[in-house]
Order: sequence, then structure tokens, then C-alpha cells
Amino acid sequence: MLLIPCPHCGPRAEIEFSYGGEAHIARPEEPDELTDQEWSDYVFMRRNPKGVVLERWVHAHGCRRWFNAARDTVTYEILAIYPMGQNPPELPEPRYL
Amino acid sequence: MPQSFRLPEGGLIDRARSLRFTFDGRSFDGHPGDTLASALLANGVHLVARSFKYHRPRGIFSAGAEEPNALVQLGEDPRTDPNQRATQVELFDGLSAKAQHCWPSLEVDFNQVTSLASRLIPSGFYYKTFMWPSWKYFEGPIRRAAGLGKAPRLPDPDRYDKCFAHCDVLVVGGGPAGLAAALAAGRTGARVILVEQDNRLGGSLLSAPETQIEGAPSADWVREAEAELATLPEVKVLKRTTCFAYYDHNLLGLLEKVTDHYAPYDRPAELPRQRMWRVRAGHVILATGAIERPLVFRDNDRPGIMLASAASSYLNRWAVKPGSRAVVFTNNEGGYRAALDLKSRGVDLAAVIDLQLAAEGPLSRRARDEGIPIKTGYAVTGTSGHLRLKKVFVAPLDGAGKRVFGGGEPIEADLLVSSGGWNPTVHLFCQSKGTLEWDDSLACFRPDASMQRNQAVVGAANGTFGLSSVLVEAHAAALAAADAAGFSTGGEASTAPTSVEERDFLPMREIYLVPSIKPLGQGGKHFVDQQHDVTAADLLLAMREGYRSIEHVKRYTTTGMATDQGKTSNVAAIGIVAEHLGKTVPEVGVTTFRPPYTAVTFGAFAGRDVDDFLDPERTTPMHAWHRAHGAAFEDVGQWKRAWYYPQAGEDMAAAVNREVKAARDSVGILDASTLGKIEIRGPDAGVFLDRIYTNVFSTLKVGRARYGLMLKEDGMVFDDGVTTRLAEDRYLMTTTTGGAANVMSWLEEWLQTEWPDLKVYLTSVTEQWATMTISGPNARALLAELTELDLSTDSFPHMSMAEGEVAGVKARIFRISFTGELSYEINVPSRYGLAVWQALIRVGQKYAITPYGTEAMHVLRAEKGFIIVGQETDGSVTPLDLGMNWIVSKKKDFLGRRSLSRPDMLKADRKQLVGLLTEDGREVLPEGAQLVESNHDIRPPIPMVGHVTSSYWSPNCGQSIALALVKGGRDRMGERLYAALPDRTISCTVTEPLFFDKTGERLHG
Amino acid sequence: MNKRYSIFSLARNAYTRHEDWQEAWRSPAPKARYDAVIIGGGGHGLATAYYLAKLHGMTNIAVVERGWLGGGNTGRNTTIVRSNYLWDESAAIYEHAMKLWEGLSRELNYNVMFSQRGVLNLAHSPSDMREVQRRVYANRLNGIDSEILNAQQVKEFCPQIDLRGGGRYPVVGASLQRRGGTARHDAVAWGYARAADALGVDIIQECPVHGIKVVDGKVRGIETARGYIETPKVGIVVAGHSSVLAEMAGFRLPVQSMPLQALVSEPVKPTLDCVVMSGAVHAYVSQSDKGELVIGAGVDHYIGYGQRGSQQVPEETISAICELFPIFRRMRMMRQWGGIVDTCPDASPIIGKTPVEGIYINCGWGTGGFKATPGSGWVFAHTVACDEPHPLNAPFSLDRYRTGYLIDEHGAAAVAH
Amino acid sequence: MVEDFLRQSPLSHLALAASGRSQRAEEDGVALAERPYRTVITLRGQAEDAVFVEAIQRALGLGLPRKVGQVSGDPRGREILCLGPDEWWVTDAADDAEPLVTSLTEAVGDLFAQVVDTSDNWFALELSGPRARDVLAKACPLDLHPRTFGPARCAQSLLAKAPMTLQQLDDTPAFRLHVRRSFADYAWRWLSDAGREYGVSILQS
Repeated sequence: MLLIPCPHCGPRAEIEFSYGGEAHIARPEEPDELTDQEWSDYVFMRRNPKGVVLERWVHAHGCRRWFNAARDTVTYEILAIYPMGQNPPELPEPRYL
Repeated sequence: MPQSFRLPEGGLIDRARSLRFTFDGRSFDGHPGDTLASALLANGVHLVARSFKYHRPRGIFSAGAEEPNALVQLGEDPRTDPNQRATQVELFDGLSAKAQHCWPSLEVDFNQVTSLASRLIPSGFYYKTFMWPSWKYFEGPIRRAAGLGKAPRLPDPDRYDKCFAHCDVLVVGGGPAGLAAALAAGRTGARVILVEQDNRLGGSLLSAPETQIEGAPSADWVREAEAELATLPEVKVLKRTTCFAYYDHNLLGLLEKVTDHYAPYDRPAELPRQRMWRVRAGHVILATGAIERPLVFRDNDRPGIMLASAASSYLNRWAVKPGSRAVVFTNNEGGYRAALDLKSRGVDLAAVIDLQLAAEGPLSRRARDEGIPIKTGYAVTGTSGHLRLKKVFVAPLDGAGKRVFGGGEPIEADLLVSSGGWNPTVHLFCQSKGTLEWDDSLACFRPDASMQRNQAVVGAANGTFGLSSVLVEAHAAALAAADAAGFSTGGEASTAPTSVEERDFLPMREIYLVPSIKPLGQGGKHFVDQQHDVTAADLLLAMREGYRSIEHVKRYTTTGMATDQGKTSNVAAIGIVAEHLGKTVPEVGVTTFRPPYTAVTFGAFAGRDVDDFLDPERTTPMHAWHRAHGAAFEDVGQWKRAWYYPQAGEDMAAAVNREVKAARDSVGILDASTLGKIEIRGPDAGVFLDRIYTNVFSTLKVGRARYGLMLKEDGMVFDDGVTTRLAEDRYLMTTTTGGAANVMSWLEEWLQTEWPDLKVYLTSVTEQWATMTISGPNARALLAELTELDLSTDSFPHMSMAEGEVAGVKARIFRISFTGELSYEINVPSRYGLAVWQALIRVGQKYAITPYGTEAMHVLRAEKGFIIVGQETDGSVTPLDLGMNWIVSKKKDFLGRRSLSRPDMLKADRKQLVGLLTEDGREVLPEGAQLVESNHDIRPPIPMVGHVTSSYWSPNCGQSIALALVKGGRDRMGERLYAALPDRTISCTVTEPLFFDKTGERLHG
Repeated sequence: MNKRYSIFSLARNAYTRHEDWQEAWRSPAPKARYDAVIIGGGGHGLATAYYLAKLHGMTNIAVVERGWLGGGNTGRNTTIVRSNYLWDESAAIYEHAMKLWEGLSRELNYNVMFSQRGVLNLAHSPSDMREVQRRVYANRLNGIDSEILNAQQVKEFCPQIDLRGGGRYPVVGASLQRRGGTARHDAVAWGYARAADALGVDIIQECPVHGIKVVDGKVRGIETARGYIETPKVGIVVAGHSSVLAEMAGFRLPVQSMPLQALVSEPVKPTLDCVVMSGAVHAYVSQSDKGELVIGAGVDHYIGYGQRGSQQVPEETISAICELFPIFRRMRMMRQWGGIVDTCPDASPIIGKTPVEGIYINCGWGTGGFKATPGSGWVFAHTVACDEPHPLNAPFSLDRYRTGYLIDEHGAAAVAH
Repeated sequence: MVEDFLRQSPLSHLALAASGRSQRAEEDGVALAERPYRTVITLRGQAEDAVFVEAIQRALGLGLPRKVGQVSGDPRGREILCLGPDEWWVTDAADDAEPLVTSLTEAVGDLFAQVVDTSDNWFALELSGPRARDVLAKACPLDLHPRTFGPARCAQSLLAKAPMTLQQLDDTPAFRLHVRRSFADYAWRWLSDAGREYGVSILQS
């Protein structure tokens, strides 16, 4: 069970959180302008990296706020958390890979 | 029977008290402090088990968690436990154990014939045969031959507990390293948890009474350390507790045996049997010690053969002589410690057989000085004795360690102990993804790089074997951990406990496979994994057949896959594989270490989360009334909803028919409290709802309500409900019962992540309100008796809301309908729910008010063709499929809209919602029935054109009705379809999905 | 040349003390060029290679495997085989696999211990039962054996079960597929490897792929730890790492790699003779021939390539098992582990062509890939050999996410994806 | 005004009778009590908006805590719990929430804020005694050690499988646990069972 640093509540057990998938996927402003392929890319296609992933979490059983995290998908180390709507900060090298 | 192998003095046992126990029906005595294994040995019992495959007689091999052989069935149903290691079972009065996996008895086991046929059943034999005519003819007997103990047949009456814990420093292992670490960290004031699997602290010191720490016997130091730890308020010591798993982010799993060691009549009823701890540790210090490695020689498995360190433990800790005449077989100095222990405790020591060409360490010198016969450059080449070791054969070894000379000289002995060096107990470290390095000088794998933050491995677990170095290392690691956690010694110098003892088992001569006079596999067996009967010959066979990766070797031969998970066998297997492939041991590598370290009771994993705590049962404010009135309940998510209210003599169908009729004929009342409710406020609330729902809400007038449908971005229906505008900037949304939490998350997600610019706040008020729906032609008359509100259609029209008092309680009343009847949904604060409900029932008597459950609600809405999300939809249904184009706005964007114009969404043959009427109106289609176009008997696959989503007997229509999703259904009106059931076909006609009051006039009463 | 396995060969070799057994497969060095390369030496990849050689005459082909054969999800799963899927498309491909399973041991001359002991899918509520009925009726029309059991029949079929479900999850009925069961997972990989090798397929272990060379939208070869291999066709069958390989080739997938967990108990004498699955409580259990209870647990709901177990997922699953089988509460967990499963938005696999010419992908099986192994290899071999999907896998194209032709099988597995 | 006898606690079906604090609970056990009918108002608003903060503080006579987990006020009277960066609970010993709802609603006026009466959405019970932390540790993953938690602190988390808002009232220690009303029966029985090994006494509400 991960220990996830909620930006508002501090480090909390993973069971208090829900996962929100890949971060920084903006909803298209004008869906009608998109081809079917472009729309399906938005809805379905994901990076799914082996390594550092930028992803979203919500502290569902806590303050219910969403935030972004940079996490190593192999070691599960959480390298950074940062607010929604912001770009990821400079990340430390994953220490344990 | 006297404990004839109990030494007259010594040992950490309470001789003043005797405990009576039985093994395989025979009665014995032992003492508090004994394990089942030590007590059996004290009574001269060595034969305790049969092996997995060949049913070879097996004895007690070790004195701890690494035991591969001495597994017993403990206790009687329902409290019976298979595969218990006798070496870890604490003796209690009345303990009863049985040998397992043998028939008719342990001494005479007919299954041992498999041993005679062993050449026919080498590793992997089952992959090569039993294919013809079919595996099914062979599987049964093979299954019955496998397994070890027996599972209980009766439900477990015991209770288990689970808890979380947090600490600055978790120390795993209560041996010298762990004690030194816990003391050092504990003295700083840090929160420390010390975990020890044994019932005593001390670890290896318990078996080495002459060891000195701080200039005194180590036993004194252990006692004082324990006493001091007890005085430190932030230190918790958990004995009888195994740290079985090291999970992510320094979460460790512990299993505490709370009452397993009590005599049954002494077990406190309020205590759980076992407790699982989930410890989140700031820092982890692994002081898990080391496990001795046996030597692999021919016929190394007989009862009477054990690890050298185990022999020392039985002698010193339990004052038990594990034999009368012993041979020590070693490749290092450590074996001599056992030799000296055996001799000093009065065991006739026949010889030390040492693989080393010369033995020149302090212990071997002492042994030589004491006159113990020593044969260096010798090997044990075989053993004899059926149910107990009788003879050991020894012979000189060539320089390369590959061959022995001569036929083997027999030595009479009933005890043979072997030492092949030590393996640091790196299981937890490896579970945490730490990597290992092979240390050539120690001939063992030791921790290399850690993959977890704030982790240290100390003492023997780290390959540090000398007691003095262990104490220094553990002390330093603990101080560093405490310091990093913000606790320091406050300037006061903290010093490590001192000892003069240094490591005693080096150098060694590593020969993983001790040769014998005959070629491998011919006469006798070199067991590597004793429990699974995997021999060195099996390993070589696997490699010969191309299974060369150590993982393939493991899986093909099953070495290391028994209940001991290879604690004493894995490194030997790797060594033999390496030797055979001409690789180094690290090149071969290790197999993955997985949790748990030792097996963990399922019940402890489940803890309190069983029976009605498995999942919470959520109940409404009127629940007690429903129960008192005989309701049957339906689970909707975690909610208990009243399903129907059978009266005396009624079955479900009769009750539902009565309820359905009542709601159309006069008035019915439904508890709808479980519907999700969300208060929405903000200047952008309308805009927000426009984006969420397929239809428009920003234009809704204050006080009015509208039905809405929401989609996921893939265009599929996700939830529905009625939303009311309470004020210019306030809405109240209702959701389905099952979807409430998901919808709330969904809305918050969009607000916070995608549209933070929208000024909207959400608050869930699902349980603030008790909701009761009264429905039927007399609903208005009934309500009028309990409220002052003007209920006329002009001032309170359909799809509107009013606030006022009902039965003296402030209420929100919604005139909305899910039945097609004139309906009011009355919401009052939950604390008054029952009171208002009862008032409605009381006053409603004159209208024969009838409470109806969810089943009647389903019938009523189906008569009107209203959908239920999750029943008419299954995640693959769009609003267009449901024929709800009228609710899909063309003027604005909303979530999921773009998906509706993808090519497959527009196809004419998509499944569409229709009604079905059976040809014989009395026949009710089964829900889930698949529809076909022809009733001719043809062979499968038969193309299906749709399925029935809802189907009921409709007392109001006087016939059965059904809703279905049918390919191109809207173009099939009037067409004949067939529900194809296993035993018959039912023919039916496609209709509009609307069966009752088609003009909708009843809605307006 | 492999000698056939049989009771006679076993006896003959016993006589010669098993000194004369031949290698199950060779360990060749990679050639400079192959007609096709399958990346991934798990069950699906090896099956693909076998059927390419056997049915399509492509014998100048290789399977390249990063580690050891069967070391991915093939070696970590709970081995349930069944074909009672809801949708026609799924039912067809799984049923095709089932038919292959039924003759597989003899086809491969390797006993994969396919044991048709019956799979129960439990229903705990009227709505569960409605879904069971829908699926069973569809199965039967598709020619798949499938039955509806009421609670009493469940108890008769599986006497160990507690119909009360601890009170919270009563068993109200079930679907039963008698032809369903389990198979020995390692043997599947080894059996296919041995049979493919006998047909001339090069199986190259410890050969990670570092790159895929694509020129003008067409594949040319792969870069491996053991050198460049030229090939006009690449089949990617690397469950868990599909996105990683796709990225090498320059396209994306709608796949998320999630940790799926499983565990086994200590072995005991036979105590459970069928496979029991419950979607509502997220658990499935069977007893292996060795005597262990093999229990499938849930997924951790985030991307994870860690291949390890967590604490809370087994807790949930074991609680559920204890609920359905209170007699197992004293059993003990001996080992837990994690695999990496590709999950797709519609819980159905992707088997077909990719945006890169000559690259084919077989992925996204979620928690249910093992049971499909023979069928998956069979249709994928057809796809690679013919450069077009077989009708059985045509619906499972990557393109369906564009068109909306999703095959939503979320209800099909005991585990929510 | 509605008659008090018309209202019901979600635990009324258990017919809880006070057992009094037993000797055992005093020494090493725990005590449980239900606390129905407290006022709980959910307040949403912008902490960075000085007008909003000022309006709330004036209406309540209490400082608005700004850090999630902080509590201001008197746990036995009126207090404010900071549950999120833009979310608070105003709780009060009064069992009629209406006056407070009205004054808060007036205070926020047209500001971008929300005031919702959630008194009946939640149900409070109190757990106290020397082993209260041990009982909570069985259900809740929070670290409640005095070094990391204490009076005037609150946190949202889980009580076994029920969402919970927890606050510490004093150093007894005593805790108030808020669960959704429908989880009341589950929470009560769960805690009673978990406390069994230490002894549980029931206090009058």
C-alpha cells in the first residue's frame, strides 16, 4: 500500500485515494472539429510508460481534492506532487531504478 | 513415559510444570518453553512425517521457521491446522498433533511404494505421460496423492484481528542485532516497534548460553535489554509475531499469534486468535539473522539428520539430547560448535567429518584438544537406517571435491548433523526489491542495493556474523535511523554493547553436491528440497532437458516451492545448477523472494472483515419500519432496500401484484431515501450542468425540475436522475442509488481538473434527507391532509418543487413521477423520516395506502417504459439506442457528445430499446433471455438479435410486459421474435416500449 | 529431432537412468534474418510461433524473449480456462481456444494438465442472476456449454461453499461451464516451445528488444541485445509491456498496465473440486493438483510494472474467500505475487494490425489472457501470415476505438478492470 | 418547532442502554456513546477571499481555520473543522441547525460560497478511554499518536469500510467520529466488536 503525500492532508495511506489516470490530457475545446481518430486518441489512448508517469490522484476519503503526481511505475516511488493545471516541476532522478 | 532424552539440567524450560500432549495418538510430557519438536525429541521421537512425493520417513531437521520436514496436523476439526511446523509450535497442555500424508500409519506408510517406483517418476514425469486417452483419468489419483495435511471441514469458530500501526523505527528480529538496535533507537525517544517471531527475545543467543556480552553471560544482557525496553514508553515489543511481508513505501505486515500457545481451556474469550499488524515505518531495520545451510549428500534425509545449529539449540535451549551417538558433518568451523556442544552435553561423539582439507580455527582446535575424532578431507557418502538413522558412511575426498575414495567406512550413529555455512535471511530485504550480491568470502548472498528509502539490514542478515561486529553495526544503524527521524541522543554518547565474540565459521570449503561412491542418481538420493523430494539428479535432469534458467529449474523440479519456500534448499540448488552449467553462483542468480516469509492464516488477512462486516450494510431512516412490516430486502450496492412486503400467505408475485395495483388504484408509498442527492451552488451551476447532462439545465426555471441523462466521454449512458432548480444559483441533483458516489466523484473531477474556472460548489446531501414517494390517484388527497401547501396543478404542476411542512416537519416536496401516476416525492430531514412515514401510513389508511418495494417500482416504471441505468444499459448503450434523442441537445457540447457521431454509433442495426409482448400474455419472459428471428430448430451458433432487459407480469395490463434491446429494433415494430431458452422458445411481438396509459394523462391526476 | 513423450519413453528412459532425454528446445543464436519475428516468449507468443510453423508453413521464424520462456503472465496466473463470454465476438474466440485446449496435450505431445472440472460463476443478487441468465442463454445459442444453477444445485456441485455467504453475499445461483477448468501454466509455455522448436522455430531467450526499425511506415527489423535482426514481419505479444514496445514502433495503445495479484495457500488434500468465481466479491479460487488453493485477487488500480503484491488487495480477496468458504479461514497463504496486465477500456483484447505495416499486435487481454492462449496464438498466426485478421479476431482491431465498435466485457471477469 | 419525540437516531433500533463507565473501561478499556442531533453545516468558500473569511468569522464568532485538519472553537459547543482548502464544517451542540444555517447563508450572501445543512447527513459517535487509539488503529490508517494528532485536530479517513471524519476532543483521549448516517449501525457494531478485548462501556448520549 503506497503512502501518498496529499498536498493538503500530508502523507496518507493509498486506500484513501482514487487513481485518475494520466495527467495533462486536456479535453478538446472543439470536439466537432476533430476527426474520429483524434477524438478516440483523446478518449482512449494513453502513454502508459514504464518509468516516470505523470498522473492524477484524488484524496477520495480525505479532502477530496485532485492533484498531480510524478511516480515511477517500476519502483512506485513518488517523485513529486503538484497542483492541477500546473506543469510538472523539475523531477529528481528516480533514485532507485 | 519419562522424557528420556531430556538433560538433567539447563535449558530455558520450566521443569516445575509438565504439559501433557499427544502425537499420533500417543501421549507424552513436555515442559513450558518447549516446542512440539523439542518435546518430541525429549521423548526420543524422531520420525514425525512423510515426504511429499516418495513418502520417505522424515524427522526434525531444524529448530525454526526453515523446517522442511517436521510438518504436522494440529488439533481437531473445527480448530485443525494442517502443515504446522513442529519446530515453531509452542507446546501447551492438551496439544494434540497428528502425522499427516501417510497411510495407514507413520511407521508403515503404504504410499512409500512411490519411492520404489521413483525412477519412473522423475521431475516432470507428468508432462510426458497421462495424455492418452485423457488426463482426466489420471488426475484424480494424482490429486489424492498430493497435498500434505487436511483442510478443516468445519467453519473456523475463531476470531481474528487486524490493526494499523506507525513507528519511527521498526526493528525486525529480536536477536542480538535487533535488541541492540531497539535499545539504541528506543533510548532516543523514537517510536520503536521490535518484532520477534519467537516467544522469547534473544535469537541465536538463546542457543549459545556461554556467549558473553558486556562481560556477562548473554542471557543476562538479553534479560536486562528486555527490561529496559519495557520501561521506554515509546517502544513496543511484539513477541510471537512474524514480520511476513515487506510491501511498498515501508509498509510491513506482521502476524501476531495471540492465543495459539494457550491450552484450549485457558484461552481468554475476548482475545482474537491472531492479529495482523500493518506497520507503516519511518525506518526499517532488518535484523533477521541467518539460516544454516545443510550439506547435500547421499540419503541426507533420514530421521536423525539435522542442521548442526539445530542440534545446539535442542541441547542448549531445550536441554534435549537429539541423539545418543552423533556424527558431525561440516565444511566450516561452525560445525565444531555443535560438536563441542554435543560432547559437553554427554552425547557420544563418533566423529567430525570435515570437507575442509585442514581445520585450523579456534573451535576445531578446541575440539581436537578435547579428543574429538576429526576426519578432514572426508565426506559423508551415505547413510542407512529406515525409520531412524543407524549408520553413516564416510570416505576420503579427492582434491577437487568431485570424487570419494573407497567404499565408505560405516560409523554407527543415530544423529548426524551437518553445516554447510550460513545464508543471511534476506527474504524481507528482497521482497522490498533490494538486490543481492554474492560474497565469495562468506559464500553467501548478502544485501547489496536497497530499493526502499530508510532501510538498513544489520547483523547476520547483512552477512555480519561476529557478535561484536553485529552489535556495533546494529547500534549504529539504529542511531542513524532515529537521527533521521528527528531523534538524537541529545549529545550524550551512546555506545554499542560490547562482546569479544567474532565469527567462528570461516573458512569453509564449499561443495554444493557432496559426491558418493556411486554415480548420482544410482542407489540413494541426494535431496536438495527435502519436503518436495527434489534431488540433485532431478536438477541435472531438468538442465539436460533444456530447463536451464534457475526459474525453469525451480518450476520444472518444484525445488523451493514447498511450504518452507526453500529456506534451506535454494542456495544449494543454485550452487548445483551453477556447478553443472559452469557458471558462477551469481550468474545463475536467485529466484524471486515473495511474501510471506512464513505462511499467514487467511483468517488473519480477513480480520474483522467477515460476515456482516465484509461490506457495510447501509440502511435508511425507515429501515426499522420495513423490517417490522415483514419486508424482504434487496441489496442495491451497499444499501438494503425494501424489495416487497409479503402479507400472510403471499408469495413474492402476489405481494408485488398487490403493491403494483395499489399504486395505480389508490396510493402506494415507497422509501426512496437511497437516491443520491447533490446540492450544487454557484454562479456557473447552470453552465456546469449543461456540460454534464445531455440536455439543457441553464434555462430551467426556479422551482422546476427536469430529467437528465449523463454520459461518459465514450458516449455511453452513465447515470440519470431529476435535477431541480432551487434558486437562480442553486440546484439539487438526484442520482441513481448505485451511482451516487460515482456521480459525485465525476462532477468533482471535472470541476477540479478540467473546469477550475467554473464557480460551482458541490455538497452531497444524500443522507440529509429521508425520501418517501407517494404515488397513485389518491396521492394528492393524502398529501393534502398533512400539509397546508396548495397542491393544485396550477400552483404545483408536474416537474416542480415546493417547500412546506408535511406532518409538521419542514419538507421539500417534488412533484415528479417514476410510475406514471400522480406522485409526490417528500423529503424531510432524516431524523424525522420515520415519523413522517408513519404519519403518511396512518393518515393513508383511509386510502388503503400500500407500501411498495423496489420490485413493484420496477414493474410500474416498466409499464411506462422508463429505463433503469444498469438494467436497460450496460455500458454499451447510448441515449440514441434508448430512443431518447429528445433529451440529447443539438445546440451545445456536453460530455460524450462527440462520441455519438462515430461511425458505429450511427449504424441502423445497433441494439435499440423496444417493448415485447408475449404471444401468450400469461407467459413472462425471463430477464436476460436472448432473442432470435426464427423458431426453427437449427444448430448453433444461432444469431441473436437482442436480449430482454426487464420483464414482469403487469397486473395493470393483465399480461406480461418486457423491455428489450434489439438490433434495429425501432424498425421492427410488430415483428415476431423468439426468446430462445434452453428448454423452449417463447414467441413475442416487438412493440413500442410503453404499455400503460400511453397518453400519459394519469400523471396529471 | 524430439523423441515423443509417452509412458513407454518414460519407462525406456527410466532404464537408462534418464540420461538420454533430449532438450525440450534448442538454444540457437539468432540468425541475421527471419521471415517473421514474434516478440514475447510467453504462452501467446509461443503458440503464435507454433501455429505459424504448423498451419502456415512459416518455419524461418524466431521467438525472442527478454528473459526466460513463460516468465511473464504465463508464469504468474491462476490458470482458469473457460469460454462462457457474453458477446458473440468474445464467445467465438474463447470457444475456439477451448476446442484447441481440449486436444492440446496430444497435439503438442506435452501434458498441459488441462482439467475440465467445471467453472462456477456465482450470483449473489437478483441482478447478478439476470446477468447470469443473459450470458448463459447467449452461450447456449453460440453452442457453448453453459448452465444456470440455482442455489441448491450450486451446493450440490460445490459442497464446500457456504450459501449464506457469511450473510452479506448469499449465493442465489450460478452459471456453470462444465468444460471449463484449469491447466498447468508452465507446461503450456513449455509444450508450445517444444513443439515449435521441433518445427524449426528458433526460440531465443535472454534477448531483450531495444528498438524496432521502421522505415516509411514499414517495419524492417528489430534491435536486440543479441544484435540486429532483419525481418519483414513482427508480432508483438508482450502482455504487460505492450505500450513499451508500441512506443518503440511509434504508435500508441489504449492500454494501461496494471498490477494483478494472485496467491496460493499451503497444499492440502483435495478439498475443492471445481473453480469458483465471484465477480461481486472480486475473488476466484481453485485447488491445484499439488493441493494449493490458487486464488486470484484484484488489480491495483494504477499503472504499475512492479510485478509485486500489495497488502490491501489480498486482504480484500481473502476476506471474500473466507466469506464463501468459512472452512478455509484456517488455511494459510504460502505465496503471493503480482503480474502486469494490459487493460483496455472495453476489457477486450486487441489482436490485429497496427499503424505500422508489418507490425501486428496481440495485447490487452486484461485479467483473462491465459484461457485464450491457444486461440489467441491461432488467430494471431493467421493475422501475421496472411497480413489480415482471421474473422475470429477481426472485431478485435485497434481501429474499433475509432469507430466505436467496442466489445464491453466488463461483466465477464470476476475482477473489475 | 417539531416535537423532539418525533426524531430518531439511526441507532434507535439497538435500544442502547447506558452501561455506565465500568471500572475496566476506566483503567484500560474504552467507552462508546452516540451523539445524534448535533448541528453539522457544510461550508464551501474561498479561503483567499478576505470578505468571505471576515463574514464567516463575524457570523460565528470564531476564527476560520485555514489549514486542513485544524479545528477552532469548543468541541462541546461550537467549532469549525477545516476539511479541505475550500471546505469546512461548522458544528454546534445545538440540535436545531436552522438559526445557524440562516445566519451563515446571510453572511455569505452573494459570495461564491455554499452553506448546506448536513446535520442529518452525518452521525457522530464518541470513543474515549485509554485504549481508544488502539481500537481506532484497527479501523483507520491514520497515525493518531499524540506527536502527530491531538485535540483541536480533525481528519477525514476511513473507519474500516465507512468514510469517516475524525476529531480528537481531549487528552483522555476522546474522539468524535462522524460517519454517514446510513453507516451508523455498521460503525457502532464494528467499534463494539473491535473494543471487545479491552472492554467496552456505553455512555449516555
